[in-house]
Amino acid sequence: MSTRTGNATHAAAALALLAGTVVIAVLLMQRISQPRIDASVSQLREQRLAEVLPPGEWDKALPGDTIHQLTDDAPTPIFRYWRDGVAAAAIMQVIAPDGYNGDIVLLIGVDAEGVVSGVRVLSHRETPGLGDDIELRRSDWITDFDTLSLEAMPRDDWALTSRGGAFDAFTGATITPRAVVRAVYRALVWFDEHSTTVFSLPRERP
Amino acid sequence: METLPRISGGMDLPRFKPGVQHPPVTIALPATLVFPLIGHQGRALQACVVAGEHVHAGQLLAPGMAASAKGVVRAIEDHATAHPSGMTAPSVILDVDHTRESAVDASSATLDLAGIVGHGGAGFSLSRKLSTVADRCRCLIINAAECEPGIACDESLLCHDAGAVLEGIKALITYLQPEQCVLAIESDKTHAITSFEDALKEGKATGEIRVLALHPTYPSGAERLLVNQVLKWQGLERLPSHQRPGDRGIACINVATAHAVAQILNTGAATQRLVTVNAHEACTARVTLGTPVQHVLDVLGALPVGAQRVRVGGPLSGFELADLAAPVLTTCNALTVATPVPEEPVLPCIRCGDCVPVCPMGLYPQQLFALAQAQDSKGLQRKGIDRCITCGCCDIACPSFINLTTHFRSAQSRLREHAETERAATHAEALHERHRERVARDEQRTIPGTEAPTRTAVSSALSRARARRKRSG
Amino acid sequence: MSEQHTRRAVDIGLLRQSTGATWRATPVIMRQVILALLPGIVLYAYLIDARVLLGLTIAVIAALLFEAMVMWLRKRPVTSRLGDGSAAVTGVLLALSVPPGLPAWQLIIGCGVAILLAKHVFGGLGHNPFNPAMVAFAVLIVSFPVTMTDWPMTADPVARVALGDPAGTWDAMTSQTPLDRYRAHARITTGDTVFTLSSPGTAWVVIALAWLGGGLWLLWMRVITWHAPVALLVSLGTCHGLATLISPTAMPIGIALLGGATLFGAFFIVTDPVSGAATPRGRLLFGAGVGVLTFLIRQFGSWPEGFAFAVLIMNAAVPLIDRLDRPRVR
Amino acid sequence: MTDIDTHALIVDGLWRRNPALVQLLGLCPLLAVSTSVVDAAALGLATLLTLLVANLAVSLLRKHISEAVRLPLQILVIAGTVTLLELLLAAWLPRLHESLGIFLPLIVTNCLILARTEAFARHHTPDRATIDALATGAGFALALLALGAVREIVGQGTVFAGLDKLTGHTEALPGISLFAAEHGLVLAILPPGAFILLGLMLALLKPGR
Repeated sequence: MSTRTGNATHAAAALALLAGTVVIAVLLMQRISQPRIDASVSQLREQRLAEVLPPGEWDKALPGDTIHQLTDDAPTPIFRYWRDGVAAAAIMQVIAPDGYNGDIVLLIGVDAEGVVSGVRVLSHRETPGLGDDIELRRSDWITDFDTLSLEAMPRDDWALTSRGGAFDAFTGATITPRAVVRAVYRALVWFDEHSTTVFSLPRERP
Repeated sequence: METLPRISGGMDLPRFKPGVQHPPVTIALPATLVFPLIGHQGRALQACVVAGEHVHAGQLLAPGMAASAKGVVRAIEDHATAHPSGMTAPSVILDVDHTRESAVDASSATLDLAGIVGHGGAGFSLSRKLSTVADRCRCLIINAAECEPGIACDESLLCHDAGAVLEGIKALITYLQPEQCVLAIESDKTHAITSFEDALKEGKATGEIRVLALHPTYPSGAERLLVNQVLKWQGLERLPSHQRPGDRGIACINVATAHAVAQILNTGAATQRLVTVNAHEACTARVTLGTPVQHVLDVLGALPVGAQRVRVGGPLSGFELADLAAPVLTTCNALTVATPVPEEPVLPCIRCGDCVPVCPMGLYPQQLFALAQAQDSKGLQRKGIDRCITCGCCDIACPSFINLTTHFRSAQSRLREHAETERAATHAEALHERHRERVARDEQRTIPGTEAPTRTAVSSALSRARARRKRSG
Repeated sequence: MSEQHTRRAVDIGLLRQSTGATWRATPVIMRQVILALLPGIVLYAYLIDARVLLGLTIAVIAALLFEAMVMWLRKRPVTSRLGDGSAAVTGVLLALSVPPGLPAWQLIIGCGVAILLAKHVFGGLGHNPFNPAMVAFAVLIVSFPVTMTDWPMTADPVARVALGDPAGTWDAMTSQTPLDRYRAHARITTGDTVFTLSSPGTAWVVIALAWLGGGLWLLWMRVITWHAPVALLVSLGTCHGLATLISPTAMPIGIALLGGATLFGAFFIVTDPVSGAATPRGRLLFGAGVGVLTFLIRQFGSWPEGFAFAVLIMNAAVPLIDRLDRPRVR
Repeated sequence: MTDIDTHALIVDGLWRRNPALVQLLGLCPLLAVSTSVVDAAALGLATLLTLLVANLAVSLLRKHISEAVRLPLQILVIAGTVTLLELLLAAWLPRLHESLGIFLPLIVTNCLILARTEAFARHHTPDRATIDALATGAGFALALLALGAVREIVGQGTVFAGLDKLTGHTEALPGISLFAAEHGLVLAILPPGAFILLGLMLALLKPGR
C-alpha cells in the first residue's frame, strides 16, 4: 500500500514538475517573440493599408486613426487619415459573408468624396485556382474597383456582367467575385451616408 | 371454356412440343432399377428394406418411395442420381423379377401410403399435400400447364390417356371433397383440350371439372402463380407471400400425379411415368420409375454419340446429366440428346434492369445477383431470394448472358443449409440447456439435509428395472 | 424432326434469340446508343461547330486506347472488351458534353479520368458507381474552368436579332454556356416574349430536339426505359415552374428544358444503366433527384451547368435507392 | 530492446514502415497542407522537429515516467514543443505561420508523434530515440514533400512557389514555373485531388514493397 501511494506521489510530482518546466519555457518564448509577432502583424497590415491608400503624405503614420464599431452595420475597424488637418481618406475593413467558402475579409480605401482608391483581400478561403483570382498576385481583377464611386456608376452596374453589371466574373467562378462586388458596393453606400460622422469623431491623441 | 388472366412478368416462348402427336412408346423393364434414397428438397431417406429382401411392386422401399416392379433388393449402395450437381447418393438397387406380377390387391392400396411423389418440379409428397387440405378443401386445381419448350409429356398424357387422368381426378375429388375442381391448361394445346373434354363427356363429369385456359406464357404453370391466377378468376384475394396454397384450402396437383393416382387404383402401384425423349426422333416414352436413363435411350436407339450430351428437363429448368446410369424418377419429365451449342461468353452485369419486368415473382434479379456474389445472406433474404422459382426468365432476358438462375439456385441451397445447421445448433443447445437444468434439479434434490438414497433403495430399484426389462423383451 | 429442331429446345442461347434477347446483347446496346446520337452530332457539326467531329474522334480513340491499356495491365482479354463498345460510348458522351474547342490534351485527360479513375479503379464495366463521362466532365470543369466554359457563339441570326444584338458582339465574350447566355440577358429582356424560345439559340434548340428524337428512338427500341428521363424532365420542369411563379425573373421552363444539357442528359446520361438505379421505381426516384439537384445547382450554385454534379450526387445515392426499393413479391 | 540496429531503424522510418505511406498516420495534415512544396516542406520540418524533441524528452524521462501518468506527460511534452514552435514561426516567419494556419497547432494531435513516443521512445535510449525520430520524421516529411510537389506541379505548373515564406524574404518569390497556371489541373489542389493522388501514389508504390 505504501509503495502505491509513493508511486502516485512520485508520478504526480513528475507531472507537476514537467508541467511547470513547459509553462516556464512557453512563457519565456512568448516574452521573447511577442514584440516580433506584434511587429510583423502590424507590418503586414500597414503594407496592405498602404496599398489601398491614395498616394501622398499623411498627418499621422500608418495605420492611422482607428475606430471600431461605429454603428451596428458599420465596417470595423475604420482607419481615418487627415492631410494638413483636412479629412482626406478612410480605409474600411469589411467582410463579404457570401463567398464560396466562408468570409472574405477586404480592405477598401476611399477618399473623402467616396472615390475608391483601392481594394485588397486580407484573407479568404476561396477555391484555389477558381476563386483566388481576387488576390492581386493571381490576377489584377481587384484593381477594377480603382477610381470607381457611387456617382461614377449607376446602381445597376454594380453587378457581374452575367447579371448585366460592369464587372467581369472570372471564368468558372461567379460566387466569389459577386460577393466582393456586393461587399464593396455596400461599404460605399454606408460610407456615403456616414462619412461626416466618420470624420467628425474625435481624433486620437498622437 | 373460360380463360384465366395473363400473369405479369414471364415470357412468351416459342411453342415446341416434340413427340406429342404420336402415342407413347412403352419402354421394356430393364434388368435393374435404381431408387435413390433422397426425398423432397434433398432430405435423406431411411431405407425400410434390406439387401436380399423380395419386394413387390408398390411396396415401400423407404418412406415416400415405392418399388415400381417386383424383384430382389441386390444392395443399398451409392449410385449416380439425376441431380444437377451430378452427385451420387445411397440407393436401393433392385434386380427385377421378370416373371409375371402376381395380382396385387388394389383395394388395399390407399393414397396415403403409396408413396406417390408429385410429378411436378418439386417432388413434394402427395400424401403430405393432401393431408394439409383434407376436410377443408375449397378448390382442387389440376395443373396441366406445361409451358417450357421441349417438354410435352403432360400434353401427351392428356392427348392419349385422358380417361385415366380423369379417373385419377375423380378419385382425388372423392378423397378431398373440394367445393370446386378446375383443370388449368394453356389455350394453345387444342388437341389435349379436346381430348380431355371428350373424356369428360364420356365420364359424365362435365359439370364437375371445369377446364380453364391459360395464356401460354412461361412460367404460368408454376404452382404459386397458377393458384393466384385461379384465385383472381374466382374474384378472391391472391396468396400473401407467407401463405401456402394449402392454408387457403387449395390443392394444386399435377396432371401426371392425377394419372399416378389412377395407376394406384387400378394396379396397386404407380409404377410408370411419361417422359418426352427428344433425340434425332422425338417421342414420348412410358418409363418404369427407377429405370436408368441409359436403358431408356438404348431401347429407343438414341444413346448420345460424339459431342452429344443428355439433358434432363427443359432448356430452362433442366440440367446436363453427368452419368447415364442415373434413374428416371417422378420429377424427370424430358430427356434431350443433342450437341450443346457453345454458350455466349458471360459479360459483366451492366445493371440494365431487363431482368426486372420478366420476373414472374416480381423480384429484382439484378440486385439478387449482386447480393449473391457478395454472399450477403441478409440482403438476399430481404430481397426475397426464397421466393425465386428459378424459372430462368431472367437468364433469357439478360443481355450480358449471365446465368442468373444458377447463382440463385446455389444461393438458395446455401441459405437452406445454413438454416438447417442453425436449427440443429439451436436444437442441440436446447437439449444441452435441458440437460443442465435436469442436472441442477438433481443436485438440488441432493442438497444436504435431504436423505441420500440408501444402499437398499438403490438395489431394489435396480431389481425392479430388471424385472421390467424381462417382461417387455 | 431435324437436329436443328431438337437443338432449339436445349439451347438457351436459341431461346434468347427467339425472344429477341441476344439482339439486345450489351455490345448491341452500346452501338444503338451511338446510332441514336448520330443525328444530333451531325446537326451539332453543321450548325454550331464542326470541331466537335475532331473532338469525337480524339475522345473515342483515347478512350479505346486507355481501355486497351488497362485491360492489358489487368491481364484481361483486350479485344473482347473493346468490342463491347462501352469505352467508345463513354468517349462519345464526354466529347459531346464539353465545348467543341476544348484543347485535345484536356479532352484526352478527361478520357483518362473516365476510363481509369471512374471505371477501372472500381472494377471495370458494370462496377463503376459513377457515370464515367460525368466524372470526367466534373474533373475537367473544376480543373480547366477557362476552356471548359468557352462555348462558341453560334452563327445564330435569329437569337441575335431577338436579343437586339445584331452586331454580334458576343464573339468577344467567353465564359458563356448556351444556358448562361440566358442569365446574361435575362435582366434586360424580362417580360419580352420574343425571348422565350430563341434565347438558348435556335441552333441549340434544334440540336436539343435531335437528342430528344434519338432518345425516343432508344425508347422505342427498348434500349432505355421511360422512367428516368420522364422523372427528370417532370421534376426539373416543376422546379423551374415553381421558381417562375415565385420570381418572374427566374429561368422559364422552356429554356430550362431545351437549353443546357437537359435533353441530352435526360436520354443519354441518366439512362446509363451501370451507374443509375436498376428498377422502375428506383429509376423514377433517380431521375427526379437529378432534376431537383440540377435545378438547385443551376439556380444557386456557381457553376454554369449543374447537370453533371447532380448526376454524380444521385449516382452516390443509388446503393441507398437499391436498398430501399424492396420488390413487391408476387 | 536496444539491439535494433541503426540501419534497420532508418530504413523502417524512411521506407519500410513509412508513417504516411505504409501506416497511413497523420493523413489529415498530409492531405490538407500538401498543396505546394513550400507548405509541405514547412509542415514536414515542423513535424520532424516536434517529433525529435518529444522523442528525446520522453526517452530521457523514461525512467521517471510511471505507467499511470505516461500519456498526460507525453501529451504535455508534445504540446509544449508545438507551442514553442508556433511562437517561433509567428515571430520570425509570419507568412509561413499564416499559410500553415490551424495545421501547425494540430501537430499536437498528429497520432504519428504520440505513436512514436508511446511505442518507441518510452522503451529506448535517447540516441535510439533520436535516430527513430529523425528517420520517421524524415519519412513523413518526404511523403508530404512528394505529394506537395506532385500537387503543385500538376495543379499550378510551378515548383517552390512562395519560397519567400520559408526564407523570410519580404517580396514574393514566384518559384519555377513549368507551364502556365491556367493549364493546371486544379483538381489536384482541391481536397479530393489530394485523396486521388495519394491513392495513386500508394498504388504505384505497392509493387515496390
